[in-house]
Amino acid sequence: MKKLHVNVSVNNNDLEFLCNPEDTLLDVLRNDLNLTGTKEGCSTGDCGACSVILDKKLVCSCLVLAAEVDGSDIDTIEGMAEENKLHVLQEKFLEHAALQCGICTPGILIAAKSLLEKNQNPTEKEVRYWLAGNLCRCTGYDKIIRAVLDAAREMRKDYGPNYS
Amino acid sequence: MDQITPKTTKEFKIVGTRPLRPDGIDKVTGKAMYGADLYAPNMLYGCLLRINEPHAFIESIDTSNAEQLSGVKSIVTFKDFIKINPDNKNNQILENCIANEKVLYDGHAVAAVAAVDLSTAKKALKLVKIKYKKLPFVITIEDAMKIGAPVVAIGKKNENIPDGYSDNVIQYCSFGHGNLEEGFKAAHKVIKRTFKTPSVHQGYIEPHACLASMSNDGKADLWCCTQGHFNVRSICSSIFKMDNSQLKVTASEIGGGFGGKTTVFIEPIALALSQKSGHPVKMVMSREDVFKATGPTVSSLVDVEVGMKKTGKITAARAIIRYEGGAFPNETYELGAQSAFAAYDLDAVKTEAFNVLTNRPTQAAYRAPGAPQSIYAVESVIDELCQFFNQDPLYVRILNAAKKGTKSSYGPTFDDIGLKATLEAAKNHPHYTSPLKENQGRGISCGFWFNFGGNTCVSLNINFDGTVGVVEGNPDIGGSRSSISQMAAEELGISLDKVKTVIADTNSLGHNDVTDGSRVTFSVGLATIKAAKAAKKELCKRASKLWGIDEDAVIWKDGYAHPAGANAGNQEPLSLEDIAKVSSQTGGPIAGHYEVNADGAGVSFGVHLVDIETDMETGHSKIIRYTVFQDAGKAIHPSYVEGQMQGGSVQGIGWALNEEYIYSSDGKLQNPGFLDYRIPVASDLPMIDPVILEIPNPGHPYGVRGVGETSIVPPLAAINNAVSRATGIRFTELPLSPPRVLKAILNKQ
Amino acid sequence: MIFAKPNSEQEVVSLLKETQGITRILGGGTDVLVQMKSGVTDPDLIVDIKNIPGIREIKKVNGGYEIGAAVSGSEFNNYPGLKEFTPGIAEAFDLIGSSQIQGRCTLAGNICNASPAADTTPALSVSKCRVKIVGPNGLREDLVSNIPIGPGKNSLKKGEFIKSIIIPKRPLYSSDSYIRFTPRSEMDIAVVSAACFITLNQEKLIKELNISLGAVAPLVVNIKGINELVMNKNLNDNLISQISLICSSSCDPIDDKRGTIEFRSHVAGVLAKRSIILAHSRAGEKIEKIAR
Amino acid sequence: MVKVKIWGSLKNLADGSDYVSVTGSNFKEVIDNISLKYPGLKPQITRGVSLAVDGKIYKESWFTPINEDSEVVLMPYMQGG
Repeated sequence: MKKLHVNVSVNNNDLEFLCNPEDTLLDVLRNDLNLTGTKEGCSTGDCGACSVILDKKLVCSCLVLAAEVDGSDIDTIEGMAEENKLHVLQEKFLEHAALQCGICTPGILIAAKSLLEKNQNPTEKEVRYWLAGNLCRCTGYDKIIRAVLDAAREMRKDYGPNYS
Repeated sequence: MDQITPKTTKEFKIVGTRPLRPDGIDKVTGKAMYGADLYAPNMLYGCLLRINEPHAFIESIDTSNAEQLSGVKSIVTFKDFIKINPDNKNNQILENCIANEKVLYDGHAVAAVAAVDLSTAKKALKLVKIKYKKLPFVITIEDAMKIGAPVVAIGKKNENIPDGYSDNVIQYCSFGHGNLEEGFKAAHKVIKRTFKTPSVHQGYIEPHACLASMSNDGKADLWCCTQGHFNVRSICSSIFKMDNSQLKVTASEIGGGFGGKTTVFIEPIALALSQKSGHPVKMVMSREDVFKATGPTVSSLVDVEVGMKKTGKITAARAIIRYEGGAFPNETYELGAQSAFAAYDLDAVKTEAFNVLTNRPTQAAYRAPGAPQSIYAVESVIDELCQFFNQDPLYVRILNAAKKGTKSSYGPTFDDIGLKATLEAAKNHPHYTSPLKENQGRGISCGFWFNFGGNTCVSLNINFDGTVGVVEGNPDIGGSRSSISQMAAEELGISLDKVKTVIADTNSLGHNDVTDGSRVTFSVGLATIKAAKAAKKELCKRASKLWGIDEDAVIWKDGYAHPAGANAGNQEPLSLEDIAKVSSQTGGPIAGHYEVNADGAGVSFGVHLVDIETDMETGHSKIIRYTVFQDAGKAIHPSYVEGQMQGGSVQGIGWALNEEYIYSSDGKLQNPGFLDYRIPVASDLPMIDPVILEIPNPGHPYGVRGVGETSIVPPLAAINNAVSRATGIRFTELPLSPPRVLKAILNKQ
Repeated sequence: MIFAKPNSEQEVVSLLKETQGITRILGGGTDVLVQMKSGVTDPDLIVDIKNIPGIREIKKVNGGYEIGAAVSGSEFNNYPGLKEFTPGIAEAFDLIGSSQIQGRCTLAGNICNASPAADTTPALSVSKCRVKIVGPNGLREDLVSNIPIGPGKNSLKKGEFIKSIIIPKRPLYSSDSYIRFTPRSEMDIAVVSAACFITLNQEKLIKELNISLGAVAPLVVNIKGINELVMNKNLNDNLISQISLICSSSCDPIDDKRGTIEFRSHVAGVLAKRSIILAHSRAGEKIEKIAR
Repeated sequence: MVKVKIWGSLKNLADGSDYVSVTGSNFKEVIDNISLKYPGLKPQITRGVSLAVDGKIYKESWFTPINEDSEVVLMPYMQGG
């Protein structure tokens, strides 16, 4: 079977890989690009652990074919902190103890980042609905929601009301 | 046994604060390595062939075609394993991983393949030919108990089973005291109801995963996500008849467990595939496999009868408990029987429990195993009695609450316990008196869990630069590295950033029990404090050498060695760092160790308050407000204590409202996926308000109690009582899914 | 399996036509990838249509809208004015899956997947939406409600695919709504759903009322005979109860893991009632707004 | 003699009483002597038992001291999740 050649930018790094037509983006990120921060919880789009940002859109990487992403920009959890500076969301998750086992954390951080990029001042309800596709079995979500709301507050303070 | 007086809250500097967790950065940046995140050179992918029949006799397994497929390196069936005693528990564990003569539940594995990639392995599975004969099966407790029912496994029955049941009823126990007949006679009202709860899954987000490498000289390395890698070693080395020392198990970071990762499902298979192929073999379960072949908890059928005086005083109580935990024996029924009435001070109480085999996946422990089901039934009947007498449900619980000196329903007399304080806290909380709107109901339930200690080893090493490494043996499932480091720093009197806690593999530390029974902060904490004390003793000894005084004339205080006593002199106190820096010159490295099979974890009680609004046209119930009160002992890191209380509550909420294993009439699981299993999502919930009561545990130097499990116990009845009050209909079966609730509403109309 | 990402409609048609075996279109992929993973389907050809010019565009056409087949839920809901134009279709589209799924799922996919529980099909049906289909014989149009022909089956012929969805122009005082019932607030499949399209005259008398129910039969149930009942009438409790009863009795549901026959039939009536009230108040607001 | 409360379903396997009395000054001696004196209880003791001594549960520690006036309760072997 002939492999497909795909060019992508992952976390601002230009990369290329070969994949089978049926490989998912998640398979390639984890198995070929060594980016195991993106987790597999279900492979059916029901848990959000594999969330990445694909061309500025939040997606489940288990529901994207690797072959589809040729020419795309992908952001994964590995690119969230800049050099050694954590993203505000990452800081707030630690501060609020918004993770217990941590397996859902990369997906939730990516999803929350994508929310705050389009809505700088979300309500609790908006955060809850936006994150409904990210299952967490440890925390009961309480501290996650608080961390996201606090991060939004902090980011409005740091970058002004119109940051993105 | 040394008598320990717990420190009071005021004395702590680091314990009780909320530092950032030490493994946090790895976990928010994607660096942390979980079960599926390790890759080895020349690695194969293993996967299992599962049969979608609830009960079948395996006539033959033909792997010849699969073996021919290019890229296939090894194939394993039950026959490839060395024969071990069939009564050995580890043999049962193996038979659950891979079927022996019979397929015992829908999804039971029968063969495994390792190949160069996953798609080849999957292709090979399709080439394995299995011939089997379908057998009659049993799924429900009622069916399985009846005489004449298809028998899941013969020869499993204990000696004390009463007559009148099928051979699927394998275990029986009873507990209690007092004269029930008189007690019920003295009641003004006796209510008897039958309750049902479904199987529910632990629902951890990380599927089971491992990477095994076994060489033909019998040495092996295993990397896996587990709640107890020492236990994995015990099980696997027993299955392979290996020396413990030759199997090194390393625990990966673990993506949730809740009891479901206290045993093995794929690890022996991966080892066998590796042994046969000579390659490292990685196995990762699919979500469907996780639902079909791991977990779940027992399903239950429970009769509860409680007698009460109109004053609210309970006069007698009894329960008949029947738990079904799949195709292999388990002990959950005993825990259900012991915990059912643990919250009450009763003169006459009896619980009986039966354990029943069915053609369902083998139960695994789930957070306070056995307690939620029986306590759900008890707390629901007590609430109905409160309603009958128009008595305040918290008043009634306070009136009957177990306290110091109460002879518990399971035998022992309680020492200091915090139930009454927890109930009072609930009664005084603004939630309890806040107004309710139309179609809203407020539910209450008590909860109880034993908490355990168990085998624990800790090494605490003082490095030459004055920093400290704590080596422990329990995977960090929810922030324990932080609480252990805090206790070490507290005891040594140094700052937290000088301490690092690591989790050792099975060759680097003595045996540590599984991360279960809410034991880690209690037991590992205890061992850490004791190891720190041992290190302090050595530090004092070194100081005495440096000062040229008697060892006894040195005391440790706030991170410094001080001369003490009449003739000790006036030497400047020496810090831990001062002593560590010259430890090479004063006798060598300094370390403290502690090894114990800890007891005295201290029982824990919780009370939950919930407000529910039920849509009377659709039967849908929404959680409006939720408050958790728990006697947590000393909270080392309060945020993670709260997290346990919140997380357990939400698992209980899921259990009460939507989660269930749904079987079709042909005995097959209908909803093995997150979509139709329906664990709660963020938008289903309000904030969960935790109220920690710090009633110190006399069995721990800092007063720590187990925390993790109790919080899953009360939600079932609390929600049942809230929906019952909101709708005016008493419910007796979970989940309170909209079709069930609506049906009752329509029947009433 | 072959993966193709052609640049024109014609290439898609010829690939679909010439490939033997199972062919699937990849728009958002949120159904087909799940089916591939679970072994429900093992396609020989996957055609990613997202490179086709215009396939990801929303256009205003003849007072209505034309939605490209690869437009995702979030693109639809963020398109200025569309939510106001058709709140019903917008809320149906928005209810599919999570934020993650919203970045990918498409109307065309939802229609062609032909699930009885599809969220957008009832909402598109009440508004008499059509699809533009490209095939070996050129372009044709059909009503959305004619595309699903059974659970998992659609009426597209070999070589055909949907290129866009037409939401037609609607009368001045009209609006729509979509309500579904799920046990969880999100991440769930409709156990029952109801969509309503209503047109009023200036006196708030009903000129047109369409109701469709989802997940209560193998196909969307378009309730018949309602218009005769409501024509030129004021919406009142009595009328709503009558319609609600008609809806409940028009259901032909099954018992399954997601709900019972009894539950689905009863709740269909409840949701029909709620969707009518919602659409009616939306249409009413338009009258009031213009009056002001 | 140490008086040990046994749980209900063990009653018939002992001598019908809620309690058994054995000699012993620690966990191990007590359970060993129960096995010897009450062979009916032996299968359960082999499967595993814990002891509660004066309200505190000891999972399996053999050398836990037991006094003659201690409240001793035999319990199934404890495990958790």
